[in-house]
Amino acid sequence: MSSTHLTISDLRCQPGSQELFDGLSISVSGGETIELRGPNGCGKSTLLRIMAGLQQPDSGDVTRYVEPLGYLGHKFGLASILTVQENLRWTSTLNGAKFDTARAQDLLETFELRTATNKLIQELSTGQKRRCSFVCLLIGEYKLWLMDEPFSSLDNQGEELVRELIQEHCGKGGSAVIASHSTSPLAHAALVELGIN
Amino acid sequence: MNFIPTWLRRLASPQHFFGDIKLWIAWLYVLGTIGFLVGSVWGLAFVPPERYQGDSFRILFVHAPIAHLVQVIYISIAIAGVVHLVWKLKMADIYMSAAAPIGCWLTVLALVSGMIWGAPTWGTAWVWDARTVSTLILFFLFFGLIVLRRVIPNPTRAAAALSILAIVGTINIFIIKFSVVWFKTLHQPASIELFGDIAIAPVFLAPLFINIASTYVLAAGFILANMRYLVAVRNVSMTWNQEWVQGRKQ
Amino acid sequence: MMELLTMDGHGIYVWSAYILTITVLLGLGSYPFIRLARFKQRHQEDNEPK
Amino acid sequence: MRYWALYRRELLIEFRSGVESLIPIIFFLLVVGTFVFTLRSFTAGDNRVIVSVIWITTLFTSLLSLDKLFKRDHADGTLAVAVLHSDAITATVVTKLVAHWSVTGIPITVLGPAVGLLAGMHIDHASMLGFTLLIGTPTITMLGALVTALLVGLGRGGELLTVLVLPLYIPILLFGISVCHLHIDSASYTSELFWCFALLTGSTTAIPLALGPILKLSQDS
Repeated sequence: MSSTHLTISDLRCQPGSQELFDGLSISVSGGETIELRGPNGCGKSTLLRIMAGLQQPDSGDVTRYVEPLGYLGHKFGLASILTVQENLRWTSTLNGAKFDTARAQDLLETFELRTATNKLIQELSTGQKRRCSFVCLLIGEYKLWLMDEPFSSLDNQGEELVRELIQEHCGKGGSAVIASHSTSPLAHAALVELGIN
Repeated sequence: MNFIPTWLRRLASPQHFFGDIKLWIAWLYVLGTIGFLVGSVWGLAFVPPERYQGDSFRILFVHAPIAHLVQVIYISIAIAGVVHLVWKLKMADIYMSAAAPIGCWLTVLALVSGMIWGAPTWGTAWVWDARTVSTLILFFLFFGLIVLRRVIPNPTRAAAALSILAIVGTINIFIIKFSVVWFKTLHQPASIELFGDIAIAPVFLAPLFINIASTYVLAAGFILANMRYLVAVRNVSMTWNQEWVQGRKQ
Repeated sequence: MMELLTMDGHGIYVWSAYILTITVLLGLGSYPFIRLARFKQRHQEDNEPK
Repeated sequence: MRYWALYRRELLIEFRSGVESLIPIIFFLLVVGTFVFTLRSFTAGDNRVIVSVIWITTLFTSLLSLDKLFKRDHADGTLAVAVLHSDAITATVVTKLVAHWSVTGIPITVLGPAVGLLAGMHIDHASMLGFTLLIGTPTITMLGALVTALLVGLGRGGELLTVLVLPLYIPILLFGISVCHLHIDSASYTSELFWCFALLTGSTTAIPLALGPILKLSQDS
């Protein structure tokens, strides 16, 4: 159950003249939720990108035991001139899985996107796009979720839904690393404070 | 990697490189300058005029070594690129950045001195043949490397991009060189071929080889001096660098 | 001596090529040192007020 | 299956963008047309000029279309998602390139000789031109994609791409044109054709494999 999903050891990152972190070590195991906290510019997004492998640290090792990773960044990762359904289909294609229409419909129902199934992404509101990117994350069956400000542009109901989903995901042996400004931390989340130095 | 001698391994660290390389640069500059002066004076004054080209062939003593050198510099950048991609060696990245502008200027020099030679010899300053074309392309490739270095803010990414462009560019240059066979041209066939017949009268060889050797030495000195500058710039925050800036250390 | 300068009418080409080569080599050789000296000076100025 | 699905996605995006994806082809026709019209006293008796014009315009057209090859995907974040699926990245890249070639390379391969015929080329010469374009356009797409990938996310436009890519296009341009010219002169063109094929196989095998890591690195900015 508590298999290791990702470890980083002795990470140093210094983009430009300002040092973000030095000697940072974190290990993420199945069932764990880690919340990164700290002021703006302390390197939360950078750390998530380094974990995902989208950015290279100056030194230190990142080992990923589960791949692919589910990454939710500031951009939604949805092709704007494709429909919701086509984007979901693309995600499952990348994972080499067969597209499960029934499950997709269920998830869209949960996120109140049922009516938007055949709408183009560019026709959706920002909140709806955010919801859609969560559906992609779920369709992708990723073990480890890396989420950068997942609650931004969501309404209270949506935020509640996402909190529940993260809890459920980690309850089933998945793990999540979340960067967030939210005043109320996630239940059961281990907090990592950044930006002390 | 025990087969690498200690002095060479020391050079991989920026601090030691910055200190150690100074003496090397001095020697390379001195040797190169002496060699180049000897070769040039010899070529100018102590060699009889060539049968067909008269006195203008004396330009070849400065043109041919440079034209040869720039190709070697480009290939060396590609080799540094491979080294950088495989071993992530920071010095390989610095080498690429240091050598590209020098290669670029020398390519311009090779093109212009070639034109000065061509004007009296061919009766035209420019001929579209494979060797002039490949040198011209080489200039664009060098220019591309410099531009690429400048536009990519992230140093890791810039180094990787530079490596890839240098490697692809080298393949490109080789293909263009091979295509010489299919271009009927005015250019004399390559005069000195490695392990082949030497088509130049022996009397001209001495100054030519002296100049080839000394331009190699000079270019090595230039590149190392440029590397030293880049090493200083990229390690601004290091203690040793600060000490050097404050004048506490030579 | 004149012969060396004019070289049968080719002198202008030969000498311009040599002068050009030497100029470029001098420039390339000195530029790294000029840049390094400028860099050092700039950082000395940066550090002085402290 | 995966390749087919990914390829369909790329084509779908091309078709959805509508008229916009036709711009390169229109550009091609416009430039070739202008050249043939202004040079008609030269092209009238000489097919070689038309061949050169069409080949060079092909290069410029590719520059125009390559600029947006990864731009859209980078802007909406789908490129990051694709890069994270490292076992599928080669499939993604290959389908993207094939799709790009389908909407620019194939039309040019067809339209090039057609325009040549209209400009007065002999049918034999025009078909040889079509054949060299068929070999040449994939090579052009590959080389262009390589450099485009190096520039992803820099927010720099075409002028940079032009300076970096055009020197790399020179070999395929020279050999492609040589084959056509030798064919027009009724001379032997086998060795040039061999080089065209060598460039085709070399670029289509090596570059798709290199693009994955390059695109991954391009996320780092």
